[in-house]
Formats: sequence, C-alpha cells, structure tokens
Amino acid sequence: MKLITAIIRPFKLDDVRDALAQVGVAGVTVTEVRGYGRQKGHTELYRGAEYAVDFVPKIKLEAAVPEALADACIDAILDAARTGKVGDGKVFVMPLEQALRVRTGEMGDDAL
Amino acid sequence: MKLITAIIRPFKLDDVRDALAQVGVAGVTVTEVRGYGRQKGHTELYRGAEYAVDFVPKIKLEAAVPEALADACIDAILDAARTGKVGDGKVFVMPLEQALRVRTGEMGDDAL
Amino acid sequence: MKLITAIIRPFKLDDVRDALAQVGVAGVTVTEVRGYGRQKGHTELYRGAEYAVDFVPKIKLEAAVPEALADACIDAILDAARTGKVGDGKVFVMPLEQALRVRTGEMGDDAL
Amino acid sequence: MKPVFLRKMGAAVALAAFVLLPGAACAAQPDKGDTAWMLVSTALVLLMAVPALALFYGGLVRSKNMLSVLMQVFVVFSLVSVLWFAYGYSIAFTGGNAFFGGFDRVFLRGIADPARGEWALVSTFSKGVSMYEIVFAAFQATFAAITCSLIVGSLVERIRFSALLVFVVVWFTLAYLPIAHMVWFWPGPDAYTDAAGAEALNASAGYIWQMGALDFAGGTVVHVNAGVAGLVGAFLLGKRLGFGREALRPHSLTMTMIGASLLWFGWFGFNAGSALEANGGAALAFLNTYVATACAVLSWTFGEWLLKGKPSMLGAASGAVAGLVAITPAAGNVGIGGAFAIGAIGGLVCLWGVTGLKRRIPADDSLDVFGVHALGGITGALLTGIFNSPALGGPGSVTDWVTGATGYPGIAAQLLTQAKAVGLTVVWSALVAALAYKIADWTVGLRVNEEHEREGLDIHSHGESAYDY
Amino acid sequence: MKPVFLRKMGAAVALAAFVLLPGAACAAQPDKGDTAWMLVSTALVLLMAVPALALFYGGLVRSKNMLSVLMQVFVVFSLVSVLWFAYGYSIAFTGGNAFFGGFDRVFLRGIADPARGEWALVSTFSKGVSMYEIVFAAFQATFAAITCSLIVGSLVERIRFSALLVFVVVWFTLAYLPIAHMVWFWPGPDAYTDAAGAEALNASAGYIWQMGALDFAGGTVVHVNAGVAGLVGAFLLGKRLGFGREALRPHSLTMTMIGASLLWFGWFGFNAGSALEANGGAALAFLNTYVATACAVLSWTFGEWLLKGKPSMLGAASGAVAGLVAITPAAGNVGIGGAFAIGAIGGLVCLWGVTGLKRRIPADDSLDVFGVHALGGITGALLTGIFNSPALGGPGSVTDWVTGATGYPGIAAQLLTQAKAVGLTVVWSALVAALAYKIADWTVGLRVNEEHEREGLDIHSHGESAYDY
Amino acid sequence: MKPVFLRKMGAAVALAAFVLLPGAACAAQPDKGDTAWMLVSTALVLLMAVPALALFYGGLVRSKNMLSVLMQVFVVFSLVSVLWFAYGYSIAFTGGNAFFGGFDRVFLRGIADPARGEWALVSTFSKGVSMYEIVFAAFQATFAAITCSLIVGSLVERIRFSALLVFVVVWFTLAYLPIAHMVWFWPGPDAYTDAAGAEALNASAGYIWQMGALDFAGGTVVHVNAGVAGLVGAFLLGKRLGFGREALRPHSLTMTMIGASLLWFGWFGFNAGSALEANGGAALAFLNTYVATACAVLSWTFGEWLLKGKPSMLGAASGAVAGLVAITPAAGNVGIGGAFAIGAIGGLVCLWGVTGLKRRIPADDSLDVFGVHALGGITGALLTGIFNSPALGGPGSVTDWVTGATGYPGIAAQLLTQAKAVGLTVVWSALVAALAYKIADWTVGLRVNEEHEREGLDIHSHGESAYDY
Ligand SMILES: Nc1ncnc2c1ncn2[C@@H]1O[C@H](COP(=O)(O)OP(=O)(O)O)[C@@H](O)[C@H]1O
Ligand SMILES: Nc1ncnc2c1ncn2[C@@H]1O[C@H](COP(=O)(O)OP(=O)(O)O)[C@@H](O)[C@H]1O
Ligand SMILES: Nc1ncnc2c1ncn2[C@@H]1O[C@H](COP(=O)(O)OP(=O)(O)O)[C@@H](O)[C@H]1O
Repeated sequence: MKLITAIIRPFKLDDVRDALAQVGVAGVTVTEVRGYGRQKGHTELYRGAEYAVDFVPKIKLEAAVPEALADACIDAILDAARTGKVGDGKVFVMPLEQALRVRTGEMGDDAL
Repeated sequence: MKLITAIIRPFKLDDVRDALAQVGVAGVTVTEVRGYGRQKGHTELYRGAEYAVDFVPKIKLEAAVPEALADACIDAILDAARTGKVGDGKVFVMPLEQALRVRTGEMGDDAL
Repeated sequence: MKLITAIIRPFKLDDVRDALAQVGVAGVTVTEVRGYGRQKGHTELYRGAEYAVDFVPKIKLEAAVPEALADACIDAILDAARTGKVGDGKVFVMPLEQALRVRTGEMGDDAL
Repeated sequence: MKPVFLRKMGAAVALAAFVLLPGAACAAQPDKGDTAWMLVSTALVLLMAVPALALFYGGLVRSKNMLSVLMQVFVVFSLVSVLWFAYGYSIAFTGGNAFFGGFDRVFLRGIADPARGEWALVSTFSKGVSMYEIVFAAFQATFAAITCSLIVGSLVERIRFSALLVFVVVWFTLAYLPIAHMVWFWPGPDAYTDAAGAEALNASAGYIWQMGALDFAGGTVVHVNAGVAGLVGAFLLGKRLGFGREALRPHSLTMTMIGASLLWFGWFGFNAGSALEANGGAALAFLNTYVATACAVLSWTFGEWLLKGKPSMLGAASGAVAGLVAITPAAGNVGIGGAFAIGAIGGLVCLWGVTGLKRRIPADDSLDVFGVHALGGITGALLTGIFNSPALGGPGSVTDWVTGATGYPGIAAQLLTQAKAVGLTVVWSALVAALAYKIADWTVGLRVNEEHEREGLDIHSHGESAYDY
Repeated sequence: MKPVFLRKMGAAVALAAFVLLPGAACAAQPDKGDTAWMLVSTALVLLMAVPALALFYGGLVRSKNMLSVLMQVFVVFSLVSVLWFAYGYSIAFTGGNAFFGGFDRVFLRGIADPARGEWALVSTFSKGVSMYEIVFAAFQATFAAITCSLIVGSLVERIRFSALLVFVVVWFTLAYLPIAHMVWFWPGPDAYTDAAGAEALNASAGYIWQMGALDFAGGTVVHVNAGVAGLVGAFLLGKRLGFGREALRPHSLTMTMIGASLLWFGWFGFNAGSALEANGGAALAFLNTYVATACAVLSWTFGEWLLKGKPSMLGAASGAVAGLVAITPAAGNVGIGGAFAIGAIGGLVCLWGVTGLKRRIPADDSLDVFGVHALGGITGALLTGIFNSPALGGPGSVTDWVTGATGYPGIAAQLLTQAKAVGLTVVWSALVAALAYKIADWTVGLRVNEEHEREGLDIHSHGESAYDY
Repeated sequence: MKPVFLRKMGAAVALAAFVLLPGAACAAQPDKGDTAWMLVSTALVLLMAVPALALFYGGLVRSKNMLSVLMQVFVVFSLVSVLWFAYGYSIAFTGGNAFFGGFDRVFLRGIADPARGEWALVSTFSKGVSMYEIVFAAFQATFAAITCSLIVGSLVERIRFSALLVFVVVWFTLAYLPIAHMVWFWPGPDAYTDAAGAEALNASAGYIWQMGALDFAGGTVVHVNAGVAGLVGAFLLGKRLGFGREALRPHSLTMTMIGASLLWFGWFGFNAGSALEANGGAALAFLNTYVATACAVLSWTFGEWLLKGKPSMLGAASGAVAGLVAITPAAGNVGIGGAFAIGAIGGLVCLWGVTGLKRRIPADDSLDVFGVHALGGITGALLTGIFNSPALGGPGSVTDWVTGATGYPGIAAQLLTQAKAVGLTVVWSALVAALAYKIADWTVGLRVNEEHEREGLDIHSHGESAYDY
C-alpha cells in the first residue's frame, strides 16, 4: 500500500476528489495547511506595520491506496490539480506498512 | 520505530489518548482534519442554495512508537475509537527511520 | 528522498524556516497541530467548571528533501527550534518514495 | 415620583381615548419627552434579547450549537411578542381577578383609532401624567418576550426546537401572564380620588401588588420566574452528553462579552424605562443600575481572584449580569447607597451560585439561568425590601394613593412581604414549567437524539453551520 | 397625527430662522422631546448601516471577502453622507420642479447661524410643530447613505472598490436624489392657510407626492430603489466564480444574526423617527414595526420549516429584515391589524423571493438585495395602499391640508397609485443604475480579475485579512 | 444656546434641591425631553467603552490576548465608575480651588432624597434651564471611565492586570480629576446675576476654564490626557516580545470594525450630550460629529490609497475614530464648515500619526493611543480655536455670562489659549502617569514574564481562552 499525499490549491479540492473517485479511491483525509515555496505570498499593512505573509493557504490531501492504484491515483491528482502556474503543489508517495479499519478491524487493502 | 496515524471521531480523542497512555505511549500529536469516505455528510441550505457537505470532521492522531509497542498501540486505538458505526476511521502504520528530541538531541526510541 | 517532519513551538516557525532556507530547503508545508507529551498544559476555569487543557499548540512542519540534504536539514531544525525547555518538540524522518511537482510533472529531487 | 412599581389603569376602569390635536396644549396628553424616553427604552429592551442575550448565551456553548441558541432566542422572542399582542397584554394588564386579567384588549383592539387620530392613554405612577397605551403595551411586550428567552439558557445544546416552542407557549400563558398580572396590575394613581373608593380600587389590583411587594422592573416577574422555569427544565431534560467528563468549553467568550455589554446598555431601558416617565425617578433608577452593575463587576472579579486565583472575563461579564439582575426589583425603590450594597452583594451571591451552589444541584443548568437569574433576582427582591427603608436612604412606598403619602412598614415586615412574593413566584413558575415541559415531551419529544446532539444542533435542527473561516 | 409620509416646507417657500432664546416659551420652537427623539432616531439609522447592515452582509460572504464588504458599506455610507451635506440635501429637499430641487442649501448654507444662536426650522406633519432643519437634514442623510449601502449586497465578492464608488456617486445623484424629491418633498402643513393657495402649494410638491402615493419611511425611495439597482448590477457584473458549482457558504451566520438584530433595533429610528415627532403617530409606527417584524420572523420560519424541512437561523434573520422592509412604507400609514398582515405576508413573499423567484433570475444577486429589499418593498408599498383604508383599521390620509381633513380614495384607487409609484421607481432606478455601472466600467473597470477574486478581495483590494485566530 | 463647553454650578455655591411634584408646572424643573436625551446620551457613552472600545482594541491584538483586552477595558471602566461615584465626582465638580474640588458630594451624598422625592438640580449652559444632578453625575462618570479605558490600548499584550488597576486608581485620582476640574468646573449661568459678582464667580472656576480655553466634550480632558498617559506607559513598559520582528497581526478586524461603528454611534451621546440639553446646540454638535467623522473616513481612506497603494478597512475605521476625536472639543464650538475641515484634517493628521510619526517614536504604543487620541485631540483642540471664529462660521463664546453676550478674541489669541490648555494637559498627564506606573511597578510589578507573554495573557492572567471553534 502507498500513502499518497498531495499539497494542492484549496479551490481544486473538489476537482481532485472527483478525479480520485473516478479511479476508484473512495476515501481521503484533508487538512488545511500553509505552504511555503516558489509561489510568493502577499503583503499586509496594518497602520504603519507591514507584514509579508509568505505562507500560502493550501490543502493537504492524503489517500491510502493499494499498490496497484498508486499510479492512476497520482496521475489523476496531477491532472485535476494543475493550473500551470507556480504554486500548484506537490505529490508525495510513501510506503504504507499497514492499514486498519477501526470499525471492523479489517486490515490491508480491505481496510481502504 | 513506527509512525502510527489514526483517523478517528473527534469525540473519541480523550478515550484514545487515555488508552494509548495505558499501553505506554506518552506523546501524541493531533490535527483537525476532514474526512471523506463511506460515512455520508450532511446538507446545508442557505436561502435558496443547497450545499452537500461531504467532508466530515475527524481528528488525526499521530504517535511515533518503538517497534515493540506498535501492535499494542494499534489495538488500543482500535478498541478505544470503535463505535461500530460507519465512519469510525482508520489506522495507518508507516516506517519511521529516525526520531529526534529537539530539546536534547536524543535519537531513536529515546526521543519518543 | 526523505520526508522530514518537525513538531515545534509556534513562535519558532520563522526561525526554523530561515534556518532551512540557509541549508537549501526551499519549500515546506506547515500545519497547526496540538501536542501532548511531557510539557504540561494549563487549566481553564469557566464559572464552576475546571478543564485541564492538556494539548499544547504546536506547529508541524514538513519538508521533503533529497537524501543528501537530510542531515543538514535535521541539524538546522534542531538548532533553530531549541529553547532547552520541555516541549521543544520532535523531528521525525521518513522514507519518501517519490515526489512530483503538480505544475510540471517533474519527479524525484527535481520536484522539490 | 411615586417610587413604586408598576402599571396601568385597567381598561375597564379608566381607560380613556383622547383626540390628539397636534400642538394643542392638553394637560392629559403624553409629554413628548416621556414618549421619546419610553420608545427608546422599549427598543433597548428588544436589544437586550436580540442580539444581547442571544450572544451572551451563544458564546458559552460549543460552536456546533451556536446557531441553535441564536435561533432559539430569536424565535422565542418573536413568538412571545406576537402572542403578547394577540392576547397576553390583555390577560396581564386589563382588569379581571387578582390572578388573571380579561380579554378587552385582545389583538390590542381599541388601543388606537388611527382614522380619527385617537390614542388610548394609560396612567403612569404620577397623578395626571399619562402615556400612550400603545407605548405601554410595546414596552411590556419586550419584558414578556425576554423573560421567555432567558429560560433557553438552561436547555441549550440538547432541547428539540419544536419542544421549546411548545413549552414557551404554555409557560408564557400560564405562568408569565398571571404573575405579571399579580405583581404589576393596579388601577393607576388617577383612579384614586377619595378615600372611600380606595379600598375597592386596591382590591382590583393583582394579588402580589395587594400584598405590597415591591418589584420595580421585574426581579420576580422576569428573573426569578425564568430562573426557576430554567432549572426545572434542566432537571427534566437531563444533562448534556459528556457533561462532567468532556470539556464543554465556551466557543467564543468574545460574543459573551459583547452580549453582557449590550445587556448593560439595554438594561437602562429596562430599569429606568420602568419609571414610565423621564423624571427624577427614572434618573435614580438609571444611576442605581449603573452603580450596582459596576459594583457587581468588581465584587465578582475580586471575589473570583481571591477564591480561584484568577479573575476571568467570563466572571466580570457574569458579574455585570448578576448586578443588573439584582438591582432590577430595586432600581427605583432604593437610594444610591442601597445600589452600592445590592450590586456588591449580588455579584458575590451569584458567584457562589455558579460555583458553590451549582455543585450541589444535580442538574445541568447549562448557562446558569438559576444561579444568576433566579438567585440574583431573589437576592435583589429581598434586599429591595431592606434598602427601600427611608432610614437606609430608600424612598419607602406610597401608602395612600389618594394623598400620595408614603411610608414603610419596617424592615422585617417588608422583607416578609418580599419573601412571600418570591415564594409564590417560585412555586407557581415551577409547577407550570413542569407541566409545560411534560406537554412538550408528550407532543413532540423534549430532547434530540444522541447522534444529533453529538454532531450539533446547528446542522441537524437548522441545516446550517455558524462558521466557515 | 397627519398619517402621511414626509417632509419639509421648501426653503424658498417657508423656511424661517428663529432666534432661540434658551428657556423662553416660544410656541414655534422645537419641542425638546421631539428633538431628543429625532437625534436618537438619526443615530439609530446610522447604526443600521454601520455596523448592522455591514455585518448582516459580511457574515454571508466567505471570510476572504469579509473586510471588503465591511469596507464597502463603511465607505459608501461615509461618502454618500458627505455628498448629501454637500449638495444632496439641497437637491432633494428644497423647491425646484417636481423631479429635482434647487441649490439653496448647498453645503447646508443658511441652516444655522451659530454666532447669533439662530437655527432654521422646518415643519413636521403637524401644523404648528417645527423641528430644527439641522436635525431633519441629518436624519435624511442617514436614509440616503444606507440606501446606497444596501446595493452593495448584490455586488459583493467581485466588484472593484473604485468602481463601486464611481457607481455610487452617479446613482446617488441621478436616482436617489430625484426619487426622494418626488416622493417626499412638499410645502409642509403650515404653508396651507387657505383653500386658494392650496392648489399651487400642492403643485410645488414632488411628482409622486402629488400622485398621492404613500411611503411612510422609504419603501420605494429606499428599498425598491436599492433593490432594483442591485439587481441591475448583478446582471452587469456577472456571477461570482464558482457560482452554482462550488459552495459559497456564509462564513459567519453569527455576524449575520447580529446584523439582523441591530437592524431591527435601529429600524425603530428609521420608521418611528419618520413621524418626525415623539407623538402618537410615532408610537403607532413603532408598534407596527415591532409587530410586523415578529410576524415575519414567524412566517418565514414556519414557512421554511414546512417547505424545506428545517427552520434556519438565516431564515429567521432574513424574515426579520423582510418584515422590516415590508412595514417601512406602511409604518404610520396602517393600523395594528395591518401590521400583523403585512409582516406575515412580507415574510412569505420574500421567502419565495430568495428561493423560488431567485432560481428564475439568471443573475447572481449574491445577498438577495432584490429578493428581500425590492420584493419586500413592493409588497409593503402595495399592502400600504390596502391597509391604509379606514375600513381596515388604517388612518387614511390627509386630503385637505388647510383643514386637516382625511380621507381614502378606495382600495383600488390607492393600490393603483401605489403601483404607479413603484413602477416609476423601478424604471428610473434601473435606467440610472445601468448608466452608472457603465460609467464605472468605462472609467475604472467594474470587476476584479480572476486571481484577485479567487484569493479574496481583502488581501488584494485592501491589503488585509479579516481574521488570524 | 451658550456655545461654550461645560458644567455645573458648584454645590457649595448654588446647588438647590427642589421638591418634584409630578405634573406640576415648575419652570426650574428639568425638561423631560432634556432628561430623556441625557439619559440616552449617558447610556451611549457607556456603550462606547463596553463593548465598543473593548472590541476596537481587542480586534487588533492576537487572539491569545483577546480576553485580556476585553477584561482590562471592562474592569477599568467599572472600577473608575465606582471611584467616580465614591469621590471622583466630588473632586471634579464641586467648588474648591482652581485645580481640585471638594468633598461635599462624596458618595453622591445630598444628590437626592428619595424618601421626600427631592432631587438636587444643576444648571446647564442656558440660564433658567436645569437638570437632575444625578443625571449630570452619571453622564460625567462615563467620561471618566472611558478616558481611563482608552489608555489600555498602549499597554496591551504585556501589562500585568493588577498593575493596570493600581495605575488607573492613581492616574484617575491625580490626573483625570484635576484636569476635568480645571477644564469644566464653573459656577453655571444662573449664578451670574450682576456684573459685580461676575469677577468672583469667574475666579471660582477651574484653571483652564478661566484661561478661556474651549473644550466642548473632552478633547483635552479625555483624548490628549489619555493619549499622553498611554505613550508614557508604552515607554515604561517596553515593547512587546517580537515587536518589529514577528508579525503582530490583528486577530479580528471584524471586531475592530464593529467597535469603530459603535464608537461612532455612541459618540453622538458623548458630543451632542455634552450640550446638556436637547436644543439647537445639541443638534449642531450632533451634525458636526456626523459630518467630521464621515469626512475623516474619506480623508484617511483616500490618503492611504494614495500613499500606501490600498485603502484598508482598518484605515477607514481608524479614520472614523480620528474624526470623532478631532471633532470632540469642537462639536458645539464650530460651525458646519468647521466640521468639514476638522474631520478631513483630523483624518490626515492621524494617518500620519500612526505611520510617519510612529516610526520616530521608539516605543511600542501598541494600538496607537497617542497617534490617534492624543494627536487627534491636539489637532481638534487647536482647530477649535480657529473655527470657533464667527468669521469662519463658528459661534464664538460667551464673554459675559450676566448678559449672555458672546465674542471671540481673534484667531491668534484663541489658538494660544488652546495651545496652553493642551500643553498643561500634556505635562500634567505625563508626570502623573510616570508616577502612577512607577507605583504600580513597585507594588505589583508592571509586566508579565516572558513565558506568560508568549503563551498569552488570556490563559495566564485570566485562566480562559477566547475562542474554541
Ligand atoms: N520541499 C517541500 N517539502 C514539503 N512541501 C513543499 C516542498 N516544496 C513545496 N512544498 C509545498 O508545495 C507548495 C507549492 O510549492 P511552490 O514551490 O510554491 O510551487 P510549485 O510546486 O508550483 O513549484 C508549497 O506551498 C508547499 O506547501
Ligand atoms: N483511503 C483512505 N485514505 C485516507 N483516509 C481515508 C481513506 N478512507 C477513509 N479515510 C478516512 O477515514 C474516515 C472514515 O472512513 P469511512 O469510509 O467514512 O468509514 P469507515 O472507516 O468506518 O469505513 C474518512 O472520513 C477519512 O478521513
Ligand atoms: N511519541 C510521539 N509521537 C508523536 N508526537 C509526539 C510524541 N511525543 C511527543 N510528541 C510531540 O512533541 C511535542 C513535545 O513533546 P514533549 O514530550 O512535550 O516535550 P519534549 O519533546 O521536549 O520532551 C508534543 O507536544 C507532541 O506534539
């Protein structure tokens, strides 16, 4: 199994989720995160004080998937999340040793 | 070492933390996340506009544990987090290559 | 590639990010989390009701880095995040199998 | 000033409609300054409910139930207002027996004839000074509506919305209306023209009024009344899931503080408006309200600091409300020294109410409606009896409405009268409340189910979320 | 009371400056109770815009656009206020022709001579009762300013800030001012001394006033006017990105509820203040405002419960606003029974406006300015025509200002008059709005670019973020 | 109107208690319209502090310190109110010497005898027009209490709560009271009956009053006074941790906007209430307050747009406050043209104050109490001297209270007088503030420790968290 983690633009979340559903990924977990990278942030000015807000709001999406689905899943994310402008985000793939479903205790691919 | 990640129902957090403490896990990190899976969300209606809120609030709990503790830890979570209804969540197990304690620089199991 | 995850004190974020930039890590993703460990929380009192708030606000910082950079990166975090008091946090290192840049589809170290 | 409590000459007795000639000098015509003041006061009491009380309460619940609280207060306030104009005003403020009024003013009929430019007038507490009955009815409407809204605080985070509405209709009709009638209905000063008729006039007043109990702006009618009904509800509904185990933390003390502040602001209308005129009595009630509240903020703050180690914002806000509640029955009935004392004592008593006393009551009176409103109301009602004494700087009260002579029966006697009024209110309110909750339970079911409660009333009962940051 | 709508004797006609001797008994001098009431009312209308309307609207947008909405309301309100004092008041409320006034009061010149302690006075609706022209000008300023602020609700989350300001200057000048003049300008009661002159005096009034249309506090001038301008804007601006696909959820219904509550509170100044005196007419307008709003809260809440399955807080708050809008033209023009009906109907009509009707309009009228304000205003304006009837408990209206005699032309006739007034307002406002948006588009560009809209107007247009929890 | 500033005939001199017979026609009895207006104004000033100022400030700090700010304002306001009634009023507003009053009114003794229905009356600015002393004392209480609350803005996010309270007690007693006495204490118009006694009466007034300085509603007494004390505190406390390095971003500009809006609303009571009557002077002060604020919103907004590239909501809100501060000393002392100018200039000066000037002051005046209140107050005080000129549309001021004759000494002369009053206030306030902070430091310690500051004052000082969404 793999844990696929994608950092994407917030407004792309619905598209990515739909794309994943297409390739058969039925569950995901998302987190609101802030990202720092090439995409530059913005400046805020409060009375005299100027603050550079370097961190940009992003969504982190995690999906545990069976080996077999990993590539399709990555492609689906890349496609759905792309705008072509700096800041589109990343996809990370990590090995997942085990997965369990709390409700039933099922393990491995069955748990996903 | 393993990194155990559990996606659970928010109101189960205290129970799970206590169960982990029982088996000897002294530290955890939790994140508020939103999950999408079999459990269905709800619908919200604002004047004419109806929105399906598919994502359900969940808590992600991460605990880095020594190999030896991993199984006990997983069982503890499964037990404490279970209600038996759809949406109880998942447990994921990942390999952890290294852990360090910032304060002291300790490494490996000592850092946990 | 490695995924370096650091749990740090919130007010150390800017220092850590700068330290990482120094050693050549150009991108990071941060999440607001709450940690439980040796550092004790505080107590809140609302009219008659006393609540122990055990979870302490922390920042989780994730950086995907090439193998070669991992150690420098860890050292940079340890240095920048340390205050010497309980609760400074942890650094976790995990294997990263693949990384992709959504915008371009670049893979591996190129994506970081 | 006639330093007594309230209200109007019974419609059947002395209500008269005058033709209002613009600009004409007519002694009996309402003074425009009084009218301005009473309109403002009425609006201020409305503000106390929406948004003030709603925010005070709403800030104290978890965010998943925020909208439900706002909604409960908003709709209860509107519903009771409509019922008030439909039949409540008539039952409370027209002549009948000592417990209920009549139906002369159902749907406010006869209160105005716009086509002829005629407006019914009612007496104030001053002989020869009248006010538009429309204004009186509107002012009183806000009292009825906020009283019912107060009860919400005991029931939040678990009551079924429809059950709340059923409860409110019953309790409003069978508890609020008769108690308001008992405490505040009387023939008005102008009716008293000679000693001969005075006896009969006295006998036409409400039961508690006849007892001689003092309640300037609603210590018993509003606060004790609501506080008791709330506590009964907390018992019957049961505790919130997780009560005593999980942290049921306030989701926004900022909102609670806004609520408390607006309550303070609006309460000037509530208390000083209860003088029914912009006169010295209103000024005294205003000042007393100010003084007592500031004192209660300090006594609660310093008391908490001493006893619990830290002074909290929730404490200061609660202290303000405690002081406001305690001074309510007293506002125009005591001197300034009395206001200092009542505020300081009220703050401390309610601090004990929500910490010490609360632990001994095996109910989840979630937002301390009993600990603050009932307890503060009782404290205020009793202390009113004491500080009403001219020897303690108080005004005493009118003993003979024909001559306007005032007197004071002695501390013990007045205290006993006050206690009786409180006791009657407690029992009446509790019994009716129990009945009303039962009716709600039988008809629609009192409490939401567990999943519903766990995920929050906002989503389940109202199909919305309060926040999406 | 003269149960008609508004306003002052033309400066050119009858404006007189009196020396104010403090304490001296001078019949023509403004009553202090009236002055107190009108100052309070003016402040209350200001409160309706900032913060009430800003919060009502702001809570409904996404958090990334919160500040932009607050800012739009805050600055539009300030800008229009300044323009009002600069030239708006003069154009709206001095004599000219039936559509525009003159320039006598530019920068309020002649309205006061502080060095000599002289204050210009204007008539109210009662013969022999005057008010400070300063107060009248300030009261009316708030009406102009809030009307322009209302339009913001149709344009949020995408309009360019500078474009909004350009639009507002044009629309205020060419739509608000003439319509206010048409509806509310007349010579005042004191000018009418004999039948001979009455004809000429009538002819000097505004066009819609001459028609005999009733608009107590601004159903057409304020709500229909703004609602139509909003809808036109929604068409010309286009829909928000993601409209119909993404969830454009309110970010804080708590703020929306606070806004609605403060609107209710402030609206008492708006409606009852429009009586210009603290008299029986003001009291009636006050009560009607209270009753209608409470009824509309209930009718919307129960309507939504029935039709959509759940009663929502946003619904209750919207109901309150709907009721307030609907009763605005009627407040002093109908009896209490009329207020019950208008409130209940207004709530239901606007519920349909934001659900049923909205679906058929292919525009993103984001915060339902049309569905609530225009529709509620039209409903209120028409129902005013009906319930004004003395047969239905209404006051009718003054038909002869020399004698003060009142009458009523019959339901059909009055309804037709009301409909004509509404129709004229709709057409005039729409045409001017279209022109004004075009001018804004040509000069500065109407809409922000896509990235700007996506990331939020707060950061891009104003360089700030609303929240940092 | 007597277009001068303030206050009452000294208790020792001319205070008289009248029996109030309800309804009786008594020329000296307070007008009910005046009473209504002053009660409302008093409540409005309370609203300015809680919640308005608390929110304006609270929104600007980080969320971990939100409750501490709300708490500081809430408790300081309550504490000073209690001290005011205990001894403050007596020291400020009874006769003594030119700097301090006496102790005749300690605990308001003698201000009312409720048992006999007697109320002490005091003069207004109009001969023969009196008001209840109770009302005057309450109105003034809110001024004292909000002034002390204003200082909080310089000290937030690091001051120890107990230290703040110690500081406030000292500064209130030794700075606020004498300055209020110096500026506002005078014998009142009715005392001036013949030229012979006038000299002696003049000499019994406060020091700055005798100088002939104009301060309608508290430009020096309130704003300069507080702004200077704040700046001194910022110096003595030191900068917040991370100041200049970390982003110390406002946590909720929404709250700041609500605060600014409610300040605007409440300020009508502050300024127009300072006329003490519902007369033409109040109307002028009201209008000027409205005009100046709207102008300042625009001047700050457009100024910031031009200079910094974007107009911000915080800017607009700050502009409103700047305009309100600047018009405070001027409100009834200038004509409408003056209000336009003072508002526009005040906005620009304060914009410079919080951007340009601020950079040169090596202190962390966290919420710009100096940059907005002191600077705005000074600007307003000086411009009052100019626009008071009848040649510029101003009223001038009463030069002979026996005849009521008015005059104006020339711009240079009046400007010098104003500057002297400002200078004296600056020096006095600064010295007393330094002393008071030192006393707080010696007794309880001025600043919380580093960990405490880092984790937030809410948790550490008050044991609560503001939010739990
Ligand atoms: N090395 C990294 N480790 C973890 N997250 C990263 C890393 N680099 C970038 N990110 C995340 O990816 C987001 C997009 O990266 P950025 O460099 O701005 O644009 P792009 O991916 O288009 O080159 C960042 O905001 C950050 O959240
Ligand atoms: N493949 C997955 N990858 C990551 N998270 C998942 C995955 N499937 C489910 N989840 C998480 O687990 C939660 C519960 O899953 P769900 O399918 O609703 O119920 P259950 O686990 O009881 O079958 C989801 O809300 C989501 O947060
Ligand atoms: N075993 C663990 N797994 C995951 N996170 C942990 C673990 N132990 C500690 N943490 C995180 O590290 C933070 C600091 O740990 P703590 O024990 O308080 O101090 P220290 O690291 O200085 O010993 C915790 O708040 C928690 O977020």
